[in-house]
Amino acid sequence: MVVERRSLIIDEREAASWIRDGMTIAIGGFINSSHPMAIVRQIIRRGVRDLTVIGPASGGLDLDLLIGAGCVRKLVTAYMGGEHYCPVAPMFRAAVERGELQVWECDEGMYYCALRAAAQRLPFTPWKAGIGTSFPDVNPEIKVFTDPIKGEPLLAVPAIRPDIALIYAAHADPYGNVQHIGTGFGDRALWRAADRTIVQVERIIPNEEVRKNPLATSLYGVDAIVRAPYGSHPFAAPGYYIEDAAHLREYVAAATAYAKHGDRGPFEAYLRKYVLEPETHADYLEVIGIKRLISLHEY
Amino acid sequence: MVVERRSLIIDEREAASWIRDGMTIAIGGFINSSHPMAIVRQIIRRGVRDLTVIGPASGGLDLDLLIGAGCVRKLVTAYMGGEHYCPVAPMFRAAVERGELQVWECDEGMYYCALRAAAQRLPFTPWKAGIGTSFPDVNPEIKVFTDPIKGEPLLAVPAIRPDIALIYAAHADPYGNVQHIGTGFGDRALWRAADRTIVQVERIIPNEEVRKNPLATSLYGVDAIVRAPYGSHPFAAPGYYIEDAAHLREYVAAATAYAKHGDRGPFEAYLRKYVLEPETHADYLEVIGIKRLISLHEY
Amino acid sequence: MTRAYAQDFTTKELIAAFIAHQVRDGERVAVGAGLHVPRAGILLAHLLYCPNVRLYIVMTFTNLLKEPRMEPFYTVTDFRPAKWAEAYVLHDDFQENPRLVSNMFVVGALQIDPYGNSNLIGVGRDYHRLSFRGPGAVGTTSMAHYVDRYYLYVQSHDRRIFVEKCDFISTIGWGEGGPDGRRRLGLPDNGPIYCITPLCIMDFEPRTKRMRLKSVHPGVTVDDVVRNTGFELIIPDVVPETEPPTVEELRVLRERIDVEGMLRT
Amino acid sequence: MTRAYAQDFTTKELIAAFIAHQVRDGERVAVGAGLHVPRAGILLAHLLYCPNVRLYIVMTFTNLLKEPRMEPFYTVTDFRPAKWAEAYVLHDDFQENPRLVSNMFVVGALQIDPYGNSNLIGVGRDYHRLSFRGPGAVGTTSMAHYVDRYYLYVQSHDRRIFVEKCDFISTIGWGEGGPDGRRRLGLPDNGPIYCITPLCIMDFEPRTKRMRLKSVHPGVTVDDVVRNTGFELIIPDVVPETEPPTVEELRVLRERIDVEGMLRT
Repeated sequence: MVVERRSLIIDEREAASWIRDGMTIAIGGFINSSHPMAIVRQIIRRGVRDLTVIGPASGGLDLDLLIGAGCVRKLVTAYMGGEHYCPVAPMFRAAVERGELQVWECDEGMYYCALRAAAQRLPFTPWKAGIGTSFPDVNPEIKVFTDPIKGEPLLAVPAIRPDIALIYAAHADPYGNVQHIGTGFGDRALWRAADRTIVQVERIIPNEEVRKNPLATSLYGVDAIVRAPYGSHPFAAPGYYIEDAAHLREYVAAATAYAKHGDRGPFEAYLRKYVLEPETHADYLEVIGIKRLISLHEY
Repeated sequence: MVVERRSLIIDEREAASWIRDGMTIAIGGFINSSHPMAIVRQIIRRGVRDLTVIGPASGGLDLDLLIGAGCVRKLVTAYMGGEHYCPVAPMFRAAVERGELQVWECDEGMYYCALRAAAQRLPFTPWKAGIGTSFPDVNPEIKVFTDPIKGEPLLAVPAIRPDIALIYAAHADPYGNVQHIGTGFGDRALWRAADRTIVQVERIIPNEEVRKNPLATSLYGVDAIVRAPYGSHPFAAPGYYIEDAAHLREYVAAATAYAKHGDRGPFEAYLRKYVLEPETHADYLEVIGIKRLISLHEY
Repeated sequence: MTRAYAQDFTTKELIAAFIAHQVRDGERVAVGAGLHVPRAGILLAHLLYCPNVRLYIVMTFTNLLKEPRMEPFYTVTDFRPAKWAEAYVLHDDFQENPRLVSNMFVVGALQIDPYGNSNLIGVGRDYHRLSFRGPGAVGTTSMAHYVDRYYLYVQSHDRRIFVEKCDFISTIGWGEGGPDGRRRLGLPDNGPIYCITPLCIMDFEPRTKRMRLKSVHPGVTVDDVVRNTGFELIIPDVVPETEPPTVEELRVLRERIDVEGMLRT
Repeated sequence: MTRAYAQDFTTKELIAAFIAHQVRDGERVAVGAGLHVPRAGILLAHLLYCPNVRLYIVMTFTNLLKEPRMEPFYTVTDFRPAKWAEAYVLHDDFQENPRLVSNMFVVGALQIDPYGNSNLIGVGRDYHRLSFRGPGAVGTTSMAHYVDRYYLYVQSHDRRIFVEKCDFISTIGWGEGGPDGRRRLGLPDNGPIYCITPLCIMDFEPRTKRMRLKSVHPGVTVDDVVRNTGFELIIPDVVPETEPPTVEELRVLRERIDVEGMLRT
């Protein structure tokens, strides 16, 4: 009679091996914060192709890197940029303008409609905002219909159901109880919609620690946990570190060389140095250097 | 130049004075816990009539008392009982069987559909569970329709928008930041749907205390706060006291005399003793007695 | 594996053990407060067979392997079992994705028809003049729709409950029956698996989806069941006795789960 | 009350003061990270006129009356301002009831048409071959729909932005104009109130709902505005200068809000 709980901890290689060509995956966080970058870089290393990627409601340069690396066929998000680092994400811009990337055009409200429909196993959920706009034209999956109660025109936003959600959080115990620091942005909506969820965390904490503050448990019963300290770098991690501004500027410069001047060299060099050559997340951190990492703490 | 924050604290009399005949009000908590009873009893004292009452997803004897006191014309909830205290709420049962109370029949899923539609200012939200059941027959406001995306039959659950939500919580600061102990059940859904929200709390806490744990803030920016220690009695209050089992049995016995035998005397006596004769919440607590109250603590 | 069966047990303990065998490890399972027997069965599964079950209790999620004894609780709002919580769950969260609350569900009923359609609304031909107003559907309509497996469970077995036609249907079973009874309604094929009563276990014959006697509890005859059922049950040629709890199951039930002896009455 | 106007201020400071006058006490107001001038304006309103405004900042709610200085933040995900939080807000909560996040909203744009319809999607006739791909709508479509009052705000004023017809519309303004331009679309009547640019403030003429010059900033002529607008603006007979900030407003802006001087560049 075995009566012990099973640890759900895996490493970033195993996590990325769950992702196969053509899947629909969701990646959490928000613009410049809280992305599961150890897993994202490993997906690129594995050369996964034709992904439908559901970003956060507003996506950032983590998705831009995936696009630049050629992993993404279709993107679902309401924004792609880096705020003051760059007004529009460069590889995204380049790929769309060259007709190489399909965008599931939406605003953040419609985005959550699609995720809620998936979570509720409904074909769609309705939304009013967007009537009179171009969204039903540029995203023909969003239909205008007449509501059966009052006869108003509404948008029917169809479900988009992730096969796997990849989430970044501060802490988890080995059994799939996850605790964010801060709000967790829209991560819960991704988790609810997805068939399976992998959460990459800064630290594994004992179950006893989780039980001391169950209010902080943001996701429960996820499918796997990946430990990756500094794993959101170069993006911020609430409670741990701020974004690496110098690194983000380096990335933006490399990607912009392609977006604006068609020169893919700097982006390829970035990819080699920071993604392809380091074999593991730990190797990546060596490339960044501990001095840089410890300079990013939040205070 | 006045630059001070305004306190939102009012007493239960002022709170109940916001409620007028014919309004749609929502009352939070869940079955045997966390009801804003100081306000509920004051509503009965004022003799408010023809209310549409949205209970919690599953309603309890607080609503039964309001029904017995003649305040309610229409009730929105998916359950009316007292768990092991009574399988079906007695005054509810009596009023329905006598054709004196309209029920907006639903299950808990449909219930939240109606509240979400109200919060999102949509005419309806869709739901799949309930296809093939009697709900669209016994609640003709719920319509079966064909979804515009996949052509599936779905229920269209119309919005029900509370004019005022009355919520019970553990703590609030004077500025409308509310902190529940425990989950808060479905109280957030009521707050989101309602035009205005009054929260009755066990204790007022300083704003500094709220800022120490913003994660615990469950509702923000509510319209008014009522302080009423032991204010959920005879129901439970997470973190403070358990339900008063003896009092609930006394109530059930009184109400059952009417439901089963048509004898309204015991219920009227209950009403007089515990609701009509005490002029304030403090008077009510005097009737219950401090010995009884302090015997109910949770441990 | 030879199982050492217990000799001396109550019907409630028997049913708890039967329910325990329905639980699968790693799943989420809602543990109600009101239905003591299903609650005991789920906890029994957890302690003996399913260490990774995620228990939904009083709107928290937890794991109770390390609890030597489960103290009883009688209401879904009793906050004391929340001391075990690993996570708090808002009640409205359940509606966002009911499968995140539970993969299986137990549905009670005032009336059940031959196809497992059931009623918690009330009894009476006219909805506006009910002879008995029931408590309402609670979350049964939605939970039964979303979970992988649902079970009908009643605490008595008589002709008022098992009727040819429910006055109202609050939770759909196999619809009007037949191999595609649910699909004809546009529903997935996850109708009720078993109907569990103090007399017997019933399942649904695959072709007609009509209720069929599966096993009778010790001391109950097939005729007892037939006499107390208001519609024609499918009766197989051989009807076994319901499998008893093992010695180990009964020990864990009595020592760790049902310490107050509610299942022994 | 006589107002003591400041003499020496930048256009950004002028606009911040204008925006400050749009805020109403007790309301919820979203404070963005990227648009420094509207952010400064809202904080100015809070410190001087609206002590009970509920500020939505980096997905928290707070009140900053007791903060001697607002430290700047540049991203909506900067967790450091969360030290002020009275409440955390999940981002997806906004979609449950956008009015619980903000009663007013500021919308940026790549293109704006005469009726205040605006575009953040991209520039180009063919959506599948854009000449410039924009960042996307963010939450503007939904927020503008739900709030009581929304404002168009752009950081430059030229004929690429102010166009006869947007290539795409991501946020609906007054539709095709006319007194019932929005109602004809089945929408409530809460189109944009003002369009705020580095040259001027524009409103919408009530009958046609076409953009109309309301005031020009100091040093700007009506002709400057006309020359840089790609459609015909309604020009009233008298066009005043935009009301300058008061001495007090400028002092609070510089000493407590814009300590880094971003509005002075």
